[in-house]
Amino acid sequence: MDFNDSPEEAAYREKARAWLAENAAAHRAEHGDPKPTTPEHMAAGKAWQARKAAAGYACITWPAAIGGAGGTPIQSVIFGQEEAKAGVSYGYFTIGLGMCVPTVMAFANDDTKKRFVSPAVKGEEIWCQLFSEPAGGSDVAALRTRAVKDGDDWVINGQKVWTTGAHYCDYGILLVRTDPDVPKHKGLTMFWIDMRDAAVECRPIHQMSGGREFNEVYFTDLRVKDSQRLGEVGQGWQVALVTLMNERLAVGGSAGPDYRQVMELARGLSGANGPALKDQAFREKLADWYVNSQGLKFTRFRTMTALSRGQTPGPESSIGKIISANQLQDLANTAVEAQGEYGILTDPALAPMEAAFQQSLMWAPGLRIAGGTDEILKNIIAERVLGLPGDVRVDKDVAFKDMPTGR
Amino acid sequence: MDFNDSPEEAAYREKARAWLAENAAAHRAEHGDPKPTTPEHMAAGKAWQARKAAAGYACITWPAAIGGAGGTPIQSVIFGQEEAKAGVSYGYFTIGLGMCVPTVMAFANDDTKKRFVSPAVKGEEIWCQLFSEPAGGSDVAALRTRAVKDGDDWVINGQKVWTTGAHYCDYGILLVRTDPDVPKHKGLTMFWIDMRDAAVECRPIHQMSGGREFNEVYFTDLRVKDSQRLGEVGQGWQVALVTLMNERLAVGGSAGPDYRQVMELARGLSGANGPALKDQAFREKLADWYVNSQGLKFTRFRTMTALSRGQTPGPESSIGKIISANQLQDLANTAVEAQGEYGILTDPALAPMEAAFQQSLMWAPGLRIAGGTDEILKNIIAERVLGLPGDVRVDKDVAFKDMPTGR
Amino acid sequence: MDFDYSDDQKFLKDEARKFLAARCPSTVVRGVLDDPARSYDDGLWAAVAEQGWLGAAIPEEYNGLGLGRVELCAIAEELGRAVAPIPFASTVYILAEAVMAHGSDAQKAAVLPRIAAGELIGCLATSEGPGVVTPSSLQARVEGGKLSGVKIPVTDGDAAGMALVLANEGGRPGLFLVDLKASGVKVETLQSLDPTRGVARLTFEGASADRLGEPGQGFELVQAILDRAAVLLAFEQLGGADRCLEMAKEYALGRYAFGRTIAGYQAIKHKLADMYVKNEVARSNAYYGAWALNVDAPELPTAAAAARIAASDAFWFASKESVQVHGGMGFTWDVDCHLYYRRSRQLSLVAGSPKLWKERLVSELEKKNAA
Amino acid sequence: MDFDYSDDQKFLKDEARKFLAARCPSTVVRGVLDDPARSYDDGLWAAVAEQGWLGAAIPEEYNGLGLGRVELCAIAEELGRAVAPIPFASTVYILAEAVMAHGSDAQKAAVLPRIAAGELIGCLATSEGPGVVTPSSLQARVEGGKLSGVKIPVTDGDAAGMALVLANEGGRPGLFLVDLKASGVKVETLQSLDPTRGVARLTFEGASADRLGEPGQGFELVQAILDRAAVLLAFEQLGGADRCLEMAKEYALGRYAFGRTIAGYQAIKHKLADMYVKNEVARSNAYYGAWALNVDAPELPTAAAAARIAASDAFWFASKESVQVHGGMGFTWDVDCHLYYRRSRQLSLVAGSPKLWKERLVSELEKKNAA
Repeated sequence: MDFNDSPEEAAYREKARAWLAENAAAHRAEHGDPKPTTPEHMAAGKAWQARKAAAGYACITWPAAIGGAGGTPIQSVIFGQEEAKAGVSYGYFTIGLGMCVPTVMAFANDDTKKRFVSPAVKGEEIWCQLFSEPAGGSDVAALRTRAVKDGDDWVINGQKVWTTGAHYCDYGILLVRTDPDVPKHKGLTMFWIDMRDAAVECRPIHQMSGGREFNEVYFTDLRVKDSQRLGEVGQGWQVALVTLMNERLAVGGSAGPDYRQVMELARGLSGANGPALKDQAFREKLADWYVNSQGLKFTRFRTMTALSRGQTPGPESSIGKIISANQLQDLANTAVEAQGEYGILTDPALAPMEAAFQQSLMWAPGLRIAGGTDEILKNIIAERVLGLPGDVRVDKDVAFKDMPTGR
Repeated sequence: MDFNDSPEEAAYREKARAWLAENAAAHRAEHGDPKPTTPEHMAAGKAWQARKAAAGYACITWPAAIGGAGGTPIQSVIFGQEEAKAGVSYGYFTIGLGMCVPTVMAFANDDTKKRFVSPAVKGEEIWCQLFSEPAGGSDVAALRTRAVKDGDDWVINGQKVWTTGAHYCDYGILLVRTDPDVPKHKGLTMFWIDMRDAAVECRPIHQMSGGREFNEVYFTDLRVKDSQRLGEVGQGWQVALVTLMNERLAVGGSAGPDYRQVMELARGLSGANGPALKDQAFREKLADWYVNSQGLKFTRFRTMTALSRGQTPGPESSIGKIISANQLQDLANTAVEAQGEYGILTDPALAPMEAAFQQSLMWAPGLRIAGGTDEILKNIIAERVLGLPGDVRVDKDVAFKDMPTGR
Repeated sequence: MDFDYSDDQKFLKDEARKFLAARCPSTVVRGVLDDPARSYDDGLWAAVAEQGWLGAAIPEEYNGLGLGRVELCAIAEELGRAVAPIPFASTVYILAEAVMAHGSDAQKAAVLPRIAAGELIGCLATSEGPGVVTPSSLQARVEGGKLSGVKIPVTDGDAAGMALVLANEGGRPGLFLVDLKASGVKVETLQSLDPTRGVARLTFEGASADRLGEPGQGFELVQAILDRAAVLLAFEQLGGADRCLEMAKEYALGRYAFGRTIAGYQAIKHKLADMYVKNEVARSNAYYGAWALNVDAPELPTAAAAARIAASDAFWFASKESVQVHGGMGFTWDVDCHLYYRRSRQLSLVAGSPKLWKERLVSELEKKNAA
Repeated sequence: MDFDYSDDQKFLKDEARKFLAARCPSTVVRGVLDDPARSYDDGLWAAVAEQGWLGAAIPEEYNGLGLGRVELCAIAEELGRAVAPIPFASTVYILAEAVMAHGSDAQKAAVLPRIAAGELIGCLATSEGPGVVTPSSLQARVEGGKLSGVKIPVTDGDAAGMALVLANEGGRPGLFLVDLKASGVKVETLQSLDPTRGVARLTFEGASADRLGEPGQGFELVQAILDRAAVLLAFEQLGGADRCLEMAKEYALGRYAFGRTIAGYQAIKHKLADMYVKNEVARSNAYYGAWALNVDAPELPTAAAAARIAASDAFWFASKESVQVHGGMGFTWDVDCHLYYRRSRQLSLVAGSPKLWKERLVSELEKKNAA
């Protein structure tokens, strides 16, 4: 029961650190410290990915033959930790290399693999995942985007939603309905598409938090070749499951302020009965947040231990977002309320901690929904971890077109 | 928006008070103050019921012809309030007069009504309700107690559970299965039975709280006449719904300690950081309990207002037990933990408040289950109050004998 | 027992709902939300004035309607349901109520008719920074009838013509009426969590200040004013919470997943049941507050605290879980969920956090239990 | 990264589970529960001693097995799962650990071999009444090596041969080893929420007392002892919480309502998922505590507090919601749910309530943040 690397892990970490020390500095010298969402930031990200690929630090667990390093999952985690410490993490490639390209590798023909894998590893091309739809939500397979065969082409019409990075991506994997006359999971097919096609339109979604980080993507008579198909016609759901299984092991901490920031805030505030930090109710909340945060941190350590031992991690890691998203909402709200009437202010120049609590308060509702709602995650724990029965399914044997729908 | 009686209500209250002042004193002079569960207490209860019946204060809303007073629901509530204040409430007749005898009145033949109604109103005979079974629980209609026709008799075998007062009751209404070959709700029939029959055996249930207030009731070849049937064969579920609809309007407060007692307790205790009552976390809990208790109290006032206006009360009152049972568990636990290691003690001579908190801690789990679990009550609010759909039902059209069962 | 709105009050409430459905659909709320230059909807304000709502509880001698406080509660409930983007609370629940309860005859004559006519918007200026303002932290001061200091934030401060300002005078805290249109006042609009309500920084440099009530009683007066406002705010919160439940229910019924409406899943059903339970607890406590406010009962401090605590809890829960029931749609700007989420925060922050009210409630209970 | 039991430790844990499944089924627990004359199961105690568990962490020179604290945690987890009715915690987590950490060589030699051999049961006597004992409330006192005072309640006090007693000596609080079989000691068994563990009142009238550690350090020593015990108790709580989840799951899968297993209803599924989440948070915090205890890390106070808070929360939630999932059956004496419900209370009360530990945790975090 300790936190030390094994000798092999320590050696790898040492090597990674040395490489990072040198290369992060060189990278920064070239690219400076551009602000996120700027073109300069994207360019820096691509350059960093290319540098990693050249040194065998991109896609560490992939075979060397396709641009990886033939490494272990724990090596990948270790590099990620050191990379984050070195301050050179870029999020652009996570979904493409973690989910999309592995799907391409599993289902595309050799020409397609040859064409796409290497540029993706080197950061030259970025991929997005086009599954979610307005009518889908938690029920992903209820999607309605239609592909109709027309000679050797397919013609696609419909809409995707909440697509991360759609506006900067080059390619995407797209799940569509090719047969509405069979039950919902059986009429789906997967394609790869060119996001620059004129028939593809990205519109940013205006979120309740005020930002526009996600997209709707509309397809109007988009023509794709049958050779862009990934897997068989009607096998799209099986292909999508492979994509989702490839979802990268989440070993990072969650974003946003935590108990430390609230403690810092409370130090300077007066509360109901003297200093806010001396308020016992506030202190008990601090304790609960600390305990949960530590619980998640050490749960990640347990996951890494399984990786380190060459085992498949257990289902412990599925508890993360249920706790962290709800806690962020509660923590942010408590911090805002502790500021009194002043808590209403959102100007970063005025509000304590540059209005981080106010921003988190508006973000947290999205965190509780994105990537699986609280309710879906509890279903997953109940069914996949505890082995309890699934919900009663009325849609298993009904043709998709006959399924009741609402909005 | 006030709490005053209307002039008519005030007049009724005055009359009831005057009668109670005189008669409670006379009753007490005769019967003293016997301890609950003693034969003397039962005798006193019966005598008090007879006295009320003679004066038109038993079954106030029933027609005078059958022993009631032809009064209004609000008069019944007012008398109940004043009776409680006068300290002469006995619980023995609640279920019989509130649920069982109304069912007898609705479904029995004239001879049976003549035989039973009057003795029940006068407190001479006490009734119990025999619906729940081990295999039923939340799903009451899944009961297995079997009645088989034998000439003009029915022969009954099976077991009921959680029967309040079975050991002191004279008669009961019994829901049984007469046809296992039809779907579960369609094969039930209701009878009245003599609880003193040798084929009826009551066994007290040893509860986790240590007490034995409820019973299991076993039937071994119990023979009942077909004339004891209430309603048609196979219509038992419809009869039972009438019984349950007659469930007395709950306008009393809930039992057990509340925020006042915890406040009193904390006054004398030292806590984590000085006196327990000065602990802000403790104070916030006190505030929450107070707000919930007041919320329930004023919700009852709203129910009474509807009665007072001659309306049917809305569904507000269904929120009561969800809040009160959970709050009692939390409150008792908080009070026990506040005592520190000493909180473990259960001797009433040692523990503060005569160990009321420790007792409540062991009772509260039962309150969260009895008369509808938290989960069933939320279903009821969701379905009957908010109009949301029922759960998917797989048992509607399946013969009872073919339904999957567990333990 | 008559613990509910009367038939007349129900009629008034129904009419208010119809009026606001016509005059304050969410497009009107969004008109203020999306335009940084607007801190309230002046068209709606004028219409509300015309309805007589601003003077609903103001005596007829001051050109009000002279109705009771329960009628005002009914209006508040509907304003909350509509997320009305107007400075009604600051003007009516706070300034008008404060002047009626604590003002001199001259002050009443100067303030109340103008409020009833829709000519004067009010605000309460106590905060001077993050956290709770206390006698030892209070900086603003009045000398020779002239006020100096900075109040931040002041809800509706950018729309208001008159402020109630907490300030020291001769070293003792007092409460002062200040004409914001006179000289010595600087008003700056600030960004806030709920852009459908205005928030400002008020800087006073020798502004004329007219004391309300007795000298040295500033904090006690603010508390007494907030006791009254808390009940009325609780009705706004209750109206908002009810609407969140309705929206979540309507959405859930119409949304299908795995072949059936999500309103049939227990996770959703029980969440909506939880909302209902909290809303009913809030309603019952609010009614008690309305009674105490209406008859000026000695129970007002505890009743107001209980009403505010229950209503704050219910609105917060309903507004955040309504987003959750709406799923991804609920997180978009275009769906109305966030209007309620924002307003629930605004209403919890504006007159003392629930935490402060819990402390006040228990202090009152201690006094009562000790007596 | 190696943040889990090692293979050897897992083997030990599996063996412990098998041993307790055979030697401590719930009939054994109920044997103590139902018999007021018994405060623990002496047969199980002897068997546990024979396994070497009492001396698992005691050095070999004192006849222990000399294993690490992580091994002891593994045993504790299994004892918690089995609701073992023996004074293991008082003897091993408290008395043995206290003497190892703070005892003189003579004290170690006198106490540890007897514990390892199963000949000495320990207990901790600090409480003198309801609430928290403080330096100003402490009444027991030692004069000339003789102890007088009343300790109530003392967990396992009726089974113990030796007590650690908090008492003033020359006006300064100290901690003392007291032989309970010697003269001047009166022991009375008391009724408790968890009759499967003994509780007593100890009355001292001139009993011989042998100071442990430095004079004046009584409260600091108790805290240091509880820091160690808290980690081990957290593993007992975790084992109990895991078993509650298992029992609830097994029952739900086998129980049918409305034609299907209740384990398929979201209300039950999500309740069990909530239990799982709390148990995993507790497990991860407990592991960190085990590490800190094992290497005597400076992080022990925060790690122990976090482990105890998470484990207390998890066990309370799992034990009460397991009753709920079992429905009416869960409320009966014959179903085992209440054994866990009772034990969850016993374990939360015995070494300082979660509330006290939260305060301790935040105080430590304040120090750390200030540094």
